[in-house]
Amino acid sequence: MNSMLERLSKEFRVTDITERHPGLTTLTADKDVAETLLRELRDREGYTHLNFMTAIDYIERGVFTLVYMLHNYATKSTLSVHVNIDRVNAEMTSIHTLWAQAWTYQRELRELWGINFPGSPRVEEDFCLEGWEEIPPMRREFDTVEYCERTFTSREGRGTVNPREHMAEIIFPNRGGDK
Amino acid sequence: MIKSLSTDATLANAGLSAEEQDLFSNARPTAYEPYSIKAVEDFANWCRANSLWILAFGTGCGAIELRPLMTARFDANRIGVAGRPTPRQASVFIIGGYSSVKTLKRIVRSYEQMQGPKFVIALGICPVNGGMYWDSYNTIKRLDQYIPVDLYITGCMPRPEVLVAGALELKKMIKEGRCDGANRYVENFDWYKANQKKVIKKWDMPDYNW
Amino acid sequence: MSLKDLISPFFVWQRAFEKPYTVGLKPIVERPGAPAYRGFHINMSDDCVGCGSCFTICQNHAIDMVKVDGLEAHGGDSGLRPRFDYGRCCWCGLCVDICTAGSLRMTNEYAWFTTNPDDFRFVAGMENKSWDGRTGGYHRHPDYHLFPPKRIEMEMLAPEESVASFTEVAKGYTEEQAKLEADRCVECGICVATCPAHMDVPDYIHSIRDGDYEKGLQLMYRTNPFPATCGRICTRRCESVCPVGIQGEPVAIRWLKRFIVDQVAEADYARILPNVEADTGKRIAIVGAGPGGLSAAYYLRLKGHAVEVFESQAQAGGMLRYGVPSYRLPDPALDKDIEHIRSLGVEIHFNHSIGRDTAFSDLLDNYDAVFVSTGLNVPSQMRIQGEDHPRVMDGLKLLDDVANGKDPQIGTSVAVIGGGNVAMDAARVSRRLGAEVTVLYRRRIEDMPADTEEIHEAQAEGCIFVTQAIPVEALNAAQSDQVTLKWGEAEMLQDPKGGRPRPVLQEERMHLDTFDTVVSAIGQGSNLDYIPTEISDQLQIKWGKFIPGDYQQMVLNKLFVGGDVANATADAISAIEDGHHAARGIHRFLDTGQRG
Amino acid sequence: MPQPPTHSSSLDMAQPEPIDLSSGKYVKLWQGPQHPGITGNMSLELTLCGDEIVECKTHVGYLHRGFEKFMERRTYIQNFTVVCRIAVPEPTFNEYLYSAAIEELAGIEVPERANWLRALNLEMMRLASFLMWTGGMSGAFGLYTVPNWTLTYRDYILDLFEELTGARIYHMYIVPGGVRNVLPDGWKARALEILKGTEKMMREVDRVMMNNAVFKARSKGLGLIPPDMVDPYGIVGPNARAAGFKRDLRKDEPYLVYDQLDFEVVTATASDAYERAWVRQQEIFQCINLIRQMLERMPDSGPFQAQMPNVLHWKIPPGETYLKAECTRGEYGYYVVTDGSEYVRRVHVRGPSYTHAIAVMERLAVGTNIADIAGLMVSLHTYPPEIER
Amino acid sequence: MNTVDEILDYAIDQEQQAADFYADMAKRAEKGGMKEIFLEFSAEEERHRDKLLNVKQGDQELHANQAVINLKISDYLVDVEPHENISYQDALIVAMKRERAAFRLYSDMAEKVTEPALQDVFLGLAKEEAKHKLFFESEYDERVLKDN
Repeated sequence: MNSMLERLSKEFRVTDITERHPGLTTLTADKDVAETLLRELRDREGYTHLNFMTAIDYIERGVFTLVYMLHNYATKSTLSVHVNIDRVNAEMTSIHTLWAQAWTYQRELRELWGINFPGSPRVEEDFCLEGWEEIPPMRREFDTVEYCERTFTSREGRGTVNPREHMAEIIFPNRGGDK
Repeated sequence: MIKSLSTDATLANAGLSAEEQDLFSNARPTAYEPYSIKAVEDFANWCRANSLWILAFGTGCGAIELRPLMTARFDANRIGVAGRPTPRQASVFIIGGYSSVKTLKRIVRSYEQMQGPKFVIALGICPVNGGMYWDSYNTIKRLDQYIPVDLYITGCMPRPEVLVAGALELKKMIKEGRCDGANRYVENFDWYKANQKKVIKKWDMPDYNW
Repeated sequence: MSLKDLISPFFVWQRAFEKPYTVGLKPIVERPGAPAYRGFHINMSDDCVGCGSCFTICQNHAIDMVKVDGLEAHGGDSGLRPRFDYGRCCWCGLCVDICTAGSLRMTNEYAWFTTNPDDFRFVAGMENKSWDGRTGGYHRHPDYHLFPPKRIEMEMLAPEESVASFTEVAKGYTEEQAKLEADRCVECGICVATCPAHMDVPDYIHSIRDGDYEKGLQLMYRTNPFPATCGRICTRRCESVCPVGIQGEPVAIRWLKRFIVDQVAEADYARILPNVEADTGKRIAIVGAGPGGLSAAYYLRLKGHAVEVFESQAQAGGMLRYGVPSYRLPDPALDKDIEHIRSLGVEIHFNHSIGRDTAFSDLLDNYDAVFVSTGLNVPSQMRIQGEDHPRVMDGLKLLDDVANGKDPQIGTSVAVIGGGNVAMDAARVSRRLGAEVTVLYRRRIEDMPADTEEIHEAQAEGCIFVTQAIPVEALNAAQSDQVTLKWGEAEMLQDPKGGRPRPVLQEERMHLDTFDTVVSAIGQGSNLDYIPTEISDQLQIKWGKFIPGDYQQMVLNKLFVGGDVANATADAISAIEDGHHAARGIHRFLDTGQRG
Repeated sequence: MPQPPTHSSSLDMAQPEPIDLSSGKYVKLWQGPQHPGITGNMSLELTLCGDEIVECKTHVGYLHRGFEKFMERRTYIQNFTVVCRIAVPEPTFNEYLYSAAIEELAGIEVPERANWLRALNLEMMRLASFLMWTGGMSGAFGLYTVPNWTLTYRDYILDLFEELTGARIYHMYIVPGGVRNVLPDGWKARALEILKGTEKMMREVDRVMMNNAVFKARSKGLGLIPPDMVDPYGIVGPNARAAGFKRDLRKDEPYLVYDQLDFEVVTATASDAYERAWVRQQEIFQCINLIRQMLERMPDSGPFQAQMPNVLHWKIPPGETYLKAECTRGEYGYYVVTDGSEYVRRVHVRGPSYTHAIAVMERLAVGTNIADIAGLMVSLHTYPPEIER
Repeated sequence: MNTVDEILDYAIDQEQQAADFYADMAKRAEKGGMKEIFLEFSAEEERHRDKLLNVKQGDQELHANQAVINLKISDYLVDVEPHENISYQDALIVAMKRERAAFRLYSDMAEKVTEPALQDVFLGLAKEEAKHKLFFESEYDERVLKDN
């Protein structure tokens, strides 16, 4: 395991190697070597199982972190490969030729995050949504509550009172700290 | 609710392409007229009440409790409830909880395909006021904005016991002639359509007739 | 395909003769929910305190806190009750789990259908529902908690160690302990209404969680310029209503307050806390440099008024300095509060007695406003035979002597009469001076007005409590430096009009005990002799106390009063609020000329 | 038994020639979302030549609620009530994995008794879910007797759940820090009684369904998964075990108390619809056995909840973790990222149906008969809500 | 004092004297707030007087057998002389002692007379005074012995 990680950090310049719990290691790879790295891991290191791939929106850093979770059945170890890509015109090499379910994930990422995977089959098709006109909903700047209020209607007649403010109003309207 | 303001006799079917226009009727829906003789109408209602055929469309989590309902333990067949595979044969539409916008489109389509008299039961909290998914961008919050609902059963999920009791209640309501949801749909058709089109962004289907 | 495969399915027929599984056609009646079923909500409205924790935890926004008819907000109860929206609720039961009062639970009722979706909304416990009175249903398991029910123990000096010196008994929280304790707060804010000073308790506790102690200090000074003091000796009515305490122990609000003050050095106060506004040119006289007077001085000075305080003693602090022993409130802590007030430019004239050194009427003539907060400094006499015996002493004098570094000469066996905080202080001080202490009290332990904590500590330190004991006479003992106390046992008699039970002496059960000193600490009264009759005749005074109007203002426009001499509760925090409120009133009066 | 391939070749993902619908040779047919032969609310877009399927496209999203989005704006404790809705027929795995992930990130050690109760819940859920699946499987091939049996026994198990957790479907029992309640009095005896009945009933199902000539004829050879398809398609669980892969997370990477329990991983050789059914059939018996073992060995006293902070303002230090458990369909996983705030930064739910219902289904459907498509679909055991969340 | 009316007249006179005494104290009181207190005491005595007047007219009855709690607070307190600068505590002691004295007086009288009707009147008056004493003792218990 360690020798493999050493080799990877030498050959693929992977960084941030962290063991999260026994059997789960995370590392960060550059965007341009990511596909080669995944292929290498699958073919030479026995990480034959793609658990899933997904993205995390680090809006404060201006990147999407793509997460490829790979599993090696023989050594029972899981490797989480992180790849940071730009949020603007987000695009990533497709890995649909490595794993058959990858293109489904890529469709989802394309739809819910707006990350493009050129060459991935049916990537332009609707996946979960239909006729979506807003920014991709999984992006952090998409405000789901605001969207709901704008689009859907809730039942009227609701409304709550804050106990603390209510008591202040009833019991000590002129007291307490200056407002 | 607002009454239909439109005086147009036909529907625009604007969502359809030119070649599809000919494939679908553009007639507006018509309201159900009860039989003029009360005894006949009562008899018809008695018949309707005793054969509640449910559309087999599990729109949300509520479908999970329909299975016990329809099998040996709760055996809804006893009270005339049966599942039908197609909307054309079904008279009761059970909305199983939340419905996403994508499903709403199919719900509208299925509901409009159903022959009258037809009744809608909404299960759970989500069709009432959004329920768990009150802040979800992809589920509607109030079903009664989009199709008329005759009976609400609360719970998450409502148990099969309540479904049996609810079906009995629906029977009672039908016998008393109190289920006029379908007529409400006709009367406020434009209002419902406007609501539906507000959330269903990709409207590539006819406005009413299939 | 084998023959077996053709035949074996026919085994289904064997079930044809079985009793069916099917439930009847009234399944709701036949199958009530399980005993722990999470069905429809029920709320014991009398137990509910309207803290709103259910509202806070509900992820579906299914709960609204609403006003209901017939319930008013009062101390410890916001008067609000949860209204459930069954178009939102998912019956997860988090509201039941978090319910601080334990009033909310779920029944095993689960059936509700209607044609009108707006029906699914009700105030549990206030509206009649078919499941009212059901006993079954989900309630929180006693061993399952969503917040820690037990408070973080404050480290205390061991009793054997504490009686040996006047070192502060409570050691204070460490940062880790304080954060854990602050974590227990549910941020309902019910304490704010109950605190006489209306301190922003949830907010400064929040600042502890954030580790932002400077912000915490700022929040405290908005309503209380004595945080270091109150953090040690406050009567903490906030804790008595803390909803967390209903099923567990209340959040240690007092210790958390103390923790914040302890984290900030006095040198930083000037930087953190608000500064004095531009001078207004108004002059205000304050009589008494106790908590009430100095609190008024602080808030008036902040507004830019010139403030002069007249104090008859040599040091500021009033009862806090002379009445509270230093193992509870060490002088440095009190000085930290007072020094900050003085640093703003509040002038204190020590050893300056109104009535003796300056006439009260002169104050009214020479200043724009006068705030009087002279406290209760005259001990009540027992008025029993032999009270003038040389070995009978009053508690305040004992505490005063000790605070001034004098030896009160109490000997080795002391009887303390009384059950209030002064009595406890006198008893514990006597223990520290090396005496065997017996506390005689008319009523029962639970009737003692002293802090429970203090009673426990006094007991732990070896004070012997004799309750339902009424002293009737002090006699000369065999030895001239001793006194014999005659006391009788009492029976508690229920007051037919309500109120706490009253003790009645039983003449046939009298005792004679001999002590070196008898300390009487049965209560204090005020001394208002410095106010000339022609002025006091215009004022509303009853039972030796002022009766102020709004904003603590008296009939004389210029005169504002506060503190023990003007309120019924007679504790530091009330005095502080009186001072603050009077300051507000004085500022308003000077600003606009408006009466309260 | 075939060994798992160590090297898998690159997939041929080149799309077939577009089918010319105008030729009149093909028919386009939508199965679902409103269709009795569909498992849950999803749909298949089928292209038929005669009654043979030449192309299949899975459409999902009818149940998309945006869990991963709105979980980012709920506190940790609030999320625990939400997650069970992600897979409706099997909510418990969501509760367990979410709770376990939160506990790992927050550094909370769960008491032993809670682990046993959790494992008990998971196995009971597995049993209930398999029973429902058995009903669906036989129903898909026209045997309507079996669903009546299995769903009734599933209901008995739901009654047990109701007693223990307070709810039939959404138990919300496994909570970060432990569990919410302990076994009620007499529960064990009732559970053993129901297990006995279930076992008896399953033996009859064995005769009526598994040894039924019609069922055998229709399911054998249907939707064959060759071993070299397993890893490239990410096939897990019974579907992979039926293809000869001895993979079971309960055995390979034991969680909770599975390392203290005695069981063997069930495998078969040819993963067709029949063998997949057979594997699940065996796992039902295994499940009953496991529950019995647990009822016998679990502690009856002790704490069942860890010392918890105040959940109203619970902050968890930054971190990430991926936890997985073996659910009825295979590897169910929770990927949780925290950033030190009161809200979770990212939750990704990995459901095995994600690949089974889309990539695998689309591949296996080609060449099968329109009448078998429902059976094929059920035999893969997919739950749409966990695909789209 | 041989008739019921005579006895009642005496008692009414006593109450009137008490009221006058407190009114006088109120005039002389120097301490802030004590004026009001004495006026209240005076009013209380006038209420007692009015009650006896009612009894004399037959509108109300005295109850010789009613149970009145005796808190016995005044029994062991020292006597206090009323003066201008009297404190609230001492004023209460004065009042308690006065009521106690009246109570003792009527009780003694009841023992001395033999006629049952008169005995009843004296006992009734004694009880009445006991109630008055209870009023002041409760007040003392509440406001002075509060142990703050």
